[in-house]
Amino acid sequence: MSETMEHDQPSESRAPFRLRAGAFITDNRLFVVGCLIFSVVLIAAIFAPFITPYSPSKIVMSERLLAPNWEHWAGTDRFGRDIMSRVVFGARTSLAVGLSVMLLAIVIGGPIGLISGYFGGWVDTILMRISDVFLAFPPLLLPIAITAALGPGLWNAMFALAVSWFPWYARIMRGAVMRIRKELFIDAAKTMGVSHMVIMVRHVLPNSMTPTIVQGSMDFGYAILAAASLSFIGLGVRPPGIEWGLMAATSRVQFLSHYWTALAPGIAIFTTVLAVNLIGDGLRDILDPKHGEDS
Amino acid sequence: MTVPGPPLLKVCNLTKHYPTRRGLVRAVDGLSFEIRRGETLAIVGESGCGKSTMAMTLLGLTNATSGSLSIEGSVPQPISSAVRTQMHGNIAAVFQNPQSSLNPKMRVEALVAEPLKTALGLRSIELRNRTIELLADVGMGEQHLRAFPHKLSGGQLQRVAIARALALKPQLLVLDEPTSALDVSIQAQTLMLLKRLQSDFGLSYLFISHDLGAVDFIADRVIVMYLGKQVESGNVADVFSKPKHPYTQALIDAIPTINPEKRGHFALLTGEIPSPLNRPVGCSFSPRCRHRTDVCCSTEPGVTISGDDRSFACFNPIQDTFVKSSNHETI
Amino acid sequence: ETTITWPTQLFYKSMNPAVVFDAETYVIGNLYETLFLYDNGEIKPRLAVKWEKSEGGKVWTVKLRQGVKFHDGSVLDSAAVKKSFEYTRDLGKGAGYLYGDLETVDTPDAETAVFKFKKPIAFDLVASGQYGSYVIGPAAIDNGDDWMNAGNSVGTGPYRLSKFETTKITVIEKFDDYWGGWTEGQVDRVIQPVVLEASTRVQMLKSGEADVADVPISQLKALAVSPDISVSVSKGWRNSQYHFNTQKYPTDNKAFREALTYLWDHDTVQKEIFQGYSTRSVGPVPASMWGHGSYQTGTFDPQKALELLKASGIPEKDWKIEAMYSNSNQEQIDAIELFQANAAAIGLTVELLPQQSSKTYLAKARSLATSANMHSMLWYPAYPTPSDWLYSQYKSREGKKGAGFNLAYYANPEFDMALAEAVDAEGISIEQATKAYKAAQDILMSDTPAIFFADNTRITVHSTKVTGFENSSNPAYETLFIYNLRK
Amino acid sequence: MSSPILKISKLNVMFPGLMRDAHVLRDVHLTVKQGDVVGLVGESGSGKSMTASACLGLIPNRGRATGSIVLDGQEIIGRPEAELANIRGGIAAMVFQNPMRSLNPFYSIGQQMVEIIRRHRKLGARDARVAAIDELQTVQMPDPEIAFSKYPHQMSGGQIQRVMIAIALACRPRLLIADEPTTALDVTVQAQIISLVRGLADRTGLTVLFITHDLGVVSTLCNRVAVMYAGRIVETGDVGSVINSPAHPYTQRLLKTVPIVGASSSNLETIPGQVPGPTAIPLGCAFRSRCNRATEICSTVDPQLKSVANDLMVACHNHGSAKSMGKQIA
Amino acid sequence: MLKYVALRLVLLIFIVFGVASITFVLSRVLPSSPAELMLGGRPTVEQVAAARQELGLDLPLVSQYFAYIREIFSGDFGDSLRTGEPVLAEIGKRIGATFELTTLSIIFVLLIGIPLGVLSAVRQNTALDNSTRAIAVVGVAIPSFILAMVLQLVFNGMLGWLPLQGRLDRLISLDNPIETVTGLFLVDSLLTGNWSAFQSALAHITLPVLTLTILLLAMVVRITRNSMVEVLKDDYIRTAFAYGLPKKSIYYRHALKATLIPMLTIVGLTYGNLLGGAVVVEYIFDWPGLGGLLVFSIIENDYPASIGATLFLAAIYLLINLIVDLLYFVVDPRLRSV
Ligand SMILES: Nc1ncnc2c1ncn2[C@@H]1O[C@H](COP(=O)(O)OP(=O)(O)OP(=O)(O)O)[C@@H](O)[C@H]1O
Ligand SMILES: Nc1ncnc2c1ncn2[C@@H]1O[C@H](COP(=O)(O)OP(=O)(O)OP(=O)(O)O)[C@@H](O)[C@H]1O
Ligand SMILES: [Mg+2]
Ligand SMILES: [Mg+2]
Repeated sequence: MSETMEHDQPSESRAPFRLRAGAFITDNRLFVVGCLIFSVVLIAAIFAPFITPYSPSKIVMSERLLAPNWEHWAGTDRFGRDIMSRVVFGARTSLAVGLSVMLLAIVIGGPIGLISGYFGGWVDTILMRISDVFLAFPPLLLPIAITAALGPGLWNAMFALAVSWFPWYARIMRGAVMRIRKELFIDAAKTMGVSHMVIMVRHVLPNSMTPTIVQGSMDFGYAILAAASLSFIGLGVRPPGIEWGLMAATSRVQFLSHYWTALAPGIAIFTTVLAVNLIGDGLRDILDPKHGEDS
Repeated sequence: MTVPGPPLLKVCNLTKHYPTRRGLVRAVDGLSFEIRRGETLAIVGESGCGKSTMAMTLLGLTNATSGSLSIEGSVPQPISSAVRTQMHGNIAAVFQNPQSSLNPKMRVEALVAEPLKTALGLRSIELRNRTIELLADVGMGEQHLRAFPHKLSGGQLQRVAIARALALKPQLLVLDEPTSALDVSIQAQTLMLLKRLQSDFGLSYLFISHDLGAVDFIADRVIVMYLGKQVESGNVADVFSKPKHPYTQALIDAIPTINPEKRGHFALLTGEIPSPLNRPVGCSFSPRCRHRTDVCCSTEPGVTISGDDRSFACFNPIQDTFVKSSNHETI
Repeated sequence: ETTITWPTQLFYKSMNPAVVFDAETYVIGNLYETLFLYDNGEIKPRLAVKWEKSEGGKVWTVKLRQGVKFHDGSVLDSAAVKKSFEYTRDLGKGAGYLYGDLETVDTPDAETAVFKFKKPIAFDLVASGQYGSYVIGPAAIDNGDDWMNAGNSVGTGPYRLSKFETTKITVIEKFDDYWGGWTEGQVDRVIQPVVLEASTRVQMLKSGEADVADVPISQLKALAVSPDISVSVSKGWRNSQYHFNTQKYPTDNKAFREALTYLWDHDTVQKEIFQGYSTRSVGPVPASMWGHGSYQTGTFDPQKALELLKASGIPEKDWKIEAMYSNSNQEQIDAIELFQANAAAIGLTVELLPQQSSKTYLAKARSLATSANMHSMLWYPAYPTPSDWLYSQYKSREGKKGAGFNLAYYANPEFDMALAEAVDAEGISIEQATKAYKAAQDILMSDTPAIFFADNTRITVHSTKVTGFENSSNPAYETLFIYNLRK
Repeated sequence: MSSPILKISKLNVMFPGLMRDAHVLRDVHLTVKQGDVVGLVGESGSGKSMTASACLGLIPNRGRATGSIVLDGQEIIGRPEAELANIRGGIAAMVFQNPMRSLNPFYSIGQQMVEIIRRHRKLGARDARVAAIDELQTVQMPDPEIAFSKYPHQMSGGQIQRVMIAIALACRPRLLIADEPTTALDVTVQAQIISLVRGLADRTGLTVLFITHDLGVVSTLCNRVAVMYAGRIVETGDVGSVINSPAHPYTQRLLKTVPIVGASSSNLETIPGQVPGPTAIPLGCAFRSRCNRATEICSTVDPQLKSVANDLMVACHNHGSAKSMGKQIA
Repeated sequence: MLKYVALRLVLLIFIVFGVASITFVLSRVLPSSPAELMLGGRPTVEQVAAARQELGLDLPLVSQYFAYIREIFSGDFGDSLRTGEPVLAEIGKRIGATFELTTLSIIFVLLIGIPLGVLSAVRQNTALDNSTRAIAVVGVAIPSFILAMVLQLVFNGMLGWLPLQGRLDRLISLDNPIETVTGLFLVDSLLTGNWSAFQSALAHITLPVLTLTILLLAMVVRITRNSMVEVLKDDYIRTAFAYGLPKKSIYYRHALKATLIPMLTIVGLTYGNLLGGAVVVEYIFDWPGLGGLLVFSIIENDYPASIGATLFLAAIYLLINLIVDLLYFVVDPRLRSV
């Protein structure tokens, strides 16, 4: 019922970044909360060695499976290692996994989508049918199968996740490019003899990144989740690697009697993914004002 | 205004068919015309009649199905996708919607500089000077250089688009409905600017529009298209004052005008434009035409040339005397 | 009807006694019986009531128990015994190699079987073992492997197989005609579902859903709190070790291997990981078995380890080894992770390659290409003899008869010879054999082929409702003798 | 023929914004009498659609409306939703700009017509069907029976717009509000729609508020006109007098910017500058910066719409002095 | 429409081909030796060679590929290395469990999620909307395994109400087994009047279904709400308001029908996520379905079984999506007439 949107003067709707900070924060409360949480996680990850009271891999057998207490806020695991410290260090792995999976998927999928959407025709058909094949696997299934084939491990898990995610980016990018491709400024550039390459990079790409960025920010979280799931079923990170999913997996043995061994990593995954999701949601509203209008 | 000599561009039998899932769309079907130096040729017709498609083939944005082209009296050669090269880069375009014809992520400076960089290879100071010069030509100042498109009004945007089009010093500017997305008050600014530029630089325009008022104002000659075909062409004043083809007549009559003399006159054409997918047999206009005779429904009318640049495709052309009320329902 | 639920974490791969060579003996030991019973150093009658050896241990004459019936109702006689042993020998699977030297079994009468071997053999010891020596009813042999794996048994034991789905469940039921007879309170049925997850097994015990279960030692404390659950401890011959791969760089370097032994924190392993349910190993053969040696199996001294590493000549960049193990034993996992941490402290990287099942573990460890530098090994003997530790684990691989559990890829002809001598001596006298075994172990120990880290106590966690555990276990048999339990 | 069916007075619509509030409508006054065909013209963003929506109480969520809108004797502003629902369609029916998107693609034309007719006319299903087909006939739909069972995507834009008008008429409203109903259509189809509305008004005395930015349409169709600029009505009056002798400088110059077929002038007047956006309405007269007759008072006082002749109202301080500009049309 | 269906089917075949090819590649790069795994025990060199021959591993890769494709399309997935049974039989035994779990979950997810999403969109920015959106955001961030473990902790460890894992009480499955009619325990036990088995099956399925439902609810609510919000912005909804149609009719007749298309897409997507999620959930709850089969066969390097399970799960997903695609035609009149 806001039929005027399409008639809107561009100068009013397209300048979200000029807004006053205060107004920005109140209007994007969840986004700001997400950013705050995420910065905490990020800072924790970066400065892990300086802020953790214990070494994450220091084994103190006499202190095994201690419940949370003043010395060990999150308790200790079955080697007497401080769970809090491990969770903090685990942030490094998880963030690295999230980031690299996302980037890798974008790096593979983005250009495919760009080329596919820009040229269309049989190029598009071939590239998209190939992506379809990857998309035919239910989520998580392909990464599982790939890591199973390559053998467990952090790198393999990341690669597997990226390989199974790139088609999403190819699709998203393609969709955005197809919309942009119809814009007159592309035709205008063509009539000026600008080469395909330059058009793709300078004109199409900057204008079709938004959905990819939004999706990427979301996937950052899903990648953390998925990597944790892989670790959980024994296909991801292995000891002595410190990763939240692995921490949860190894605590399964004593989870029912020593619940805290899985709780802290669980909460860590949850909060991080939540924060990333909030950021993604916020980004979508901010970068794509049409979407955020009434919601 | 028109410069004598061979026409700048002569297009013969331009045809563009889009094969689609539902059949062949004959968007442009055997269109021939010529544009002389310094002249404005207008193409008018209803939505979907193939105006933009025709422009796109000339601009090399889509491949013509067939047709040939001769430049300044040269030997006609088939229109290829390299039509821009054929034209030696002498063609540029301004599109309907200025908002979407400028990359929103680029500043005005970069937008105008782009063709200078890619085609002319200008750099640094030279580039900047030429950019400023071009903007000045369209009446914009240096203060706009750093602006992003969304900061500019529709009229300003269209000026930037025109400046860009002028960057390569083209002889022919294709203007695809350059004013129809603009507000009335801005439209006038743009039309005036175009007119000025034409006389300053001796440009030729291919002016596409369905606004007969604008066409009447800016064009020298006009082609009326219906369903991918030319139904009538000639000098603007002649065509608009003494239309030969019933469709031209209907088009003129359908335009609501504020001209106090014509107020109240309001002609009505029945039926809708058929889809170019299943073009009627015979004359495409026959189902909507009140002059149609049996022959119209079976045979396609050929082009009749009636001296002084006039031509039309109709079996029953309207006679010179203005006989409106007998043809059309008037309110 | 009394039923015991006993979740197990292991799959049983086969129910053919002639084929099995792994955890299956837990079940099979209740279905089938051996001729003799090894009990605390003595050989006691079981299906055999009398026996004598002749020709220096090459010929053994056995008198069979009368009135013993197989599960299918047929009667145990010498023909059945002959068929069973020859079947095991000819099949050559599992522990079949033990009977490689069996020439014939003569059956002068239904009651008597005469075993003839090419070489002297301690047949009384071998045939009281828990692998390869079960007497299988002729019907089972005739019906074949698949039939047995479909949930059928023809043994003489107190229980018969009533259901078997390898990855899911095994059920055994009371055999009414068991020769030992039945009294009140004995168990009618045992259900053994496969429950891979240790936490689930613990939970099943807690909730009373399970009567007996294997649980990680780390869970014992938490379980012992419950008045309905008790822990029975008994002597066992099981010991734990990590083989060094002596053919894979850098563990092919002896000094390097030696250095690694100084990184093993034995005290912590005994005290914290096994929580006292183990004793320190004295060598490859557990201290409770005859013929064991008493060796210094290592001191925890990272400094010393570092020195040795440096002295080994292996460049520091290659201080990187892989350790492979099967994920089914929590203590072994914990122990190697502890080792990993200790190694990391002095700059040695230990990469862990956990394998989710013993099958994949063995498949990988057995091929040099996919093997690691360290391999976990839990050992208990096929029959009551040191030879099984030494022969199966450390004898050089040679073609078809290669020692399939020699995951140390150990090959020392000198050792092989000493071992062969000892095995042969078994057939003559235990004292002689003991001496020879020690000599062989001396050679082995000097090569540091493994870290010997624990002689394990056998722990059974069970509901207090089930009693009789003290009578139900025998170190010579991994089986829990359900027949002796009461509920 | 003289009772006002719609009387808007001092209508203001604001949208609270992050930086500045958007003042979309500013003191709008408009009276529509029974039987009038009123054209509401103005440039994009001047508030035409907002005015129309306000008449039906359809201000988007965050907007605040003040002032008064009396529609057929009932005050719209502040009326609860439930009562507004009866007015919408019942007393005033609206036809929107984009016909193709104004009908639900999942239901057939008939289904949608019947639902709306039954809502307002308390007819049974069968009677509603008959009424719908009748109405389709009224708007000169060929084969109304077939059209009734068609889905929107099976019809052309002009046909759908006719359906929309049929729906509007079927509710028997006293006022038809048409918001740029022909903008998306081709000229020849536009002509058909205009002729249809014109015919209805002539034959049935329907009152119409016709929104457009095309002065030509207004002069062809309407008998009264209101010109909007930056959220306010700057001139209103009889079509003939406004077109022939516009009183407000904006109207005057606007009329001269439109190229006319046959005018054969080589010059068009232009209005330099641009319309101020609703978030940046300057103090004083909003047209001031573009007006070549602005005086001091224009930069401080916002001129109110006042009656300057019979039936002609203008919002301009310097209206009297500009009378001479009147006869300008070629 | 027929043309479209035909096109879809051709595409489907192509995709199935692709999926099979991917699994082929995966199976051939498996680092461990399948031949030795198949033999188990202590194979000799000759045995391994024979086994390789039997498995066709000695042939050139191209002919292996064609043999593989031929077998797959003739429904022959080989024998499981773990159980020795034909993989197809194994899958057949387990498919019912997965179907029961996922179907029950999707029913709950859709029954709760769609109305909640619609309500949330209709009552934008109310307390209901905000809390629904909060739940949606939160739900997406929970790792499936943590959720499953916490549910186990609460409902089994602490409250002792529900069984920890499995599909049926073991004693019941032995003494009072459910006769197979449909393969769905809940249905079969009711059909055969096996009341105790029904109770047990119900108790066992509760936690896995709860886990999957919570996991996917967030997604469904989110998408439903967003698409409803989009639809409510459409011009024809404005028209409906402008004609004073009752809100109920606008929301539930006009808007909901338009959201059916995105919702169909949701069903397809959800089902995919469900199948993916089921892998972890089945593993944790030891649910004897295809997901569990997949994980365990991967853990055991049982490559015929893992490939069979992968292909089957992918096939189910494709099938669901095909059905969804065809349903578009039923819902959308615009597609029907093309
Ligand atoms: N890529 C395409 N594929 C198929 N058909 C097309 C394509 N592009 C255009 N057409 C069809 O060709 C015909 C002519 O289109 P064109 O855009 O040239 O018309 P136009 O006269 O410019 O109309 P308008 O006034 O609406 O801009 C139309 O029927 C259109 O649907
Ligand atoms: N929901 C809204 N929030 C804020 N501003 C709005 C909203 N809806 C409309 N506006 C603003 O109100 C002003 C008037 O809009 P309106 O749609 O009435 O203009 P119009 O005259 O109908 O223009 P057009 O000819 O383009 O349809 C515009 O500047 C627009 O940006
Ligand atoms: Mg066009
Ligand atoms: Mg509007």
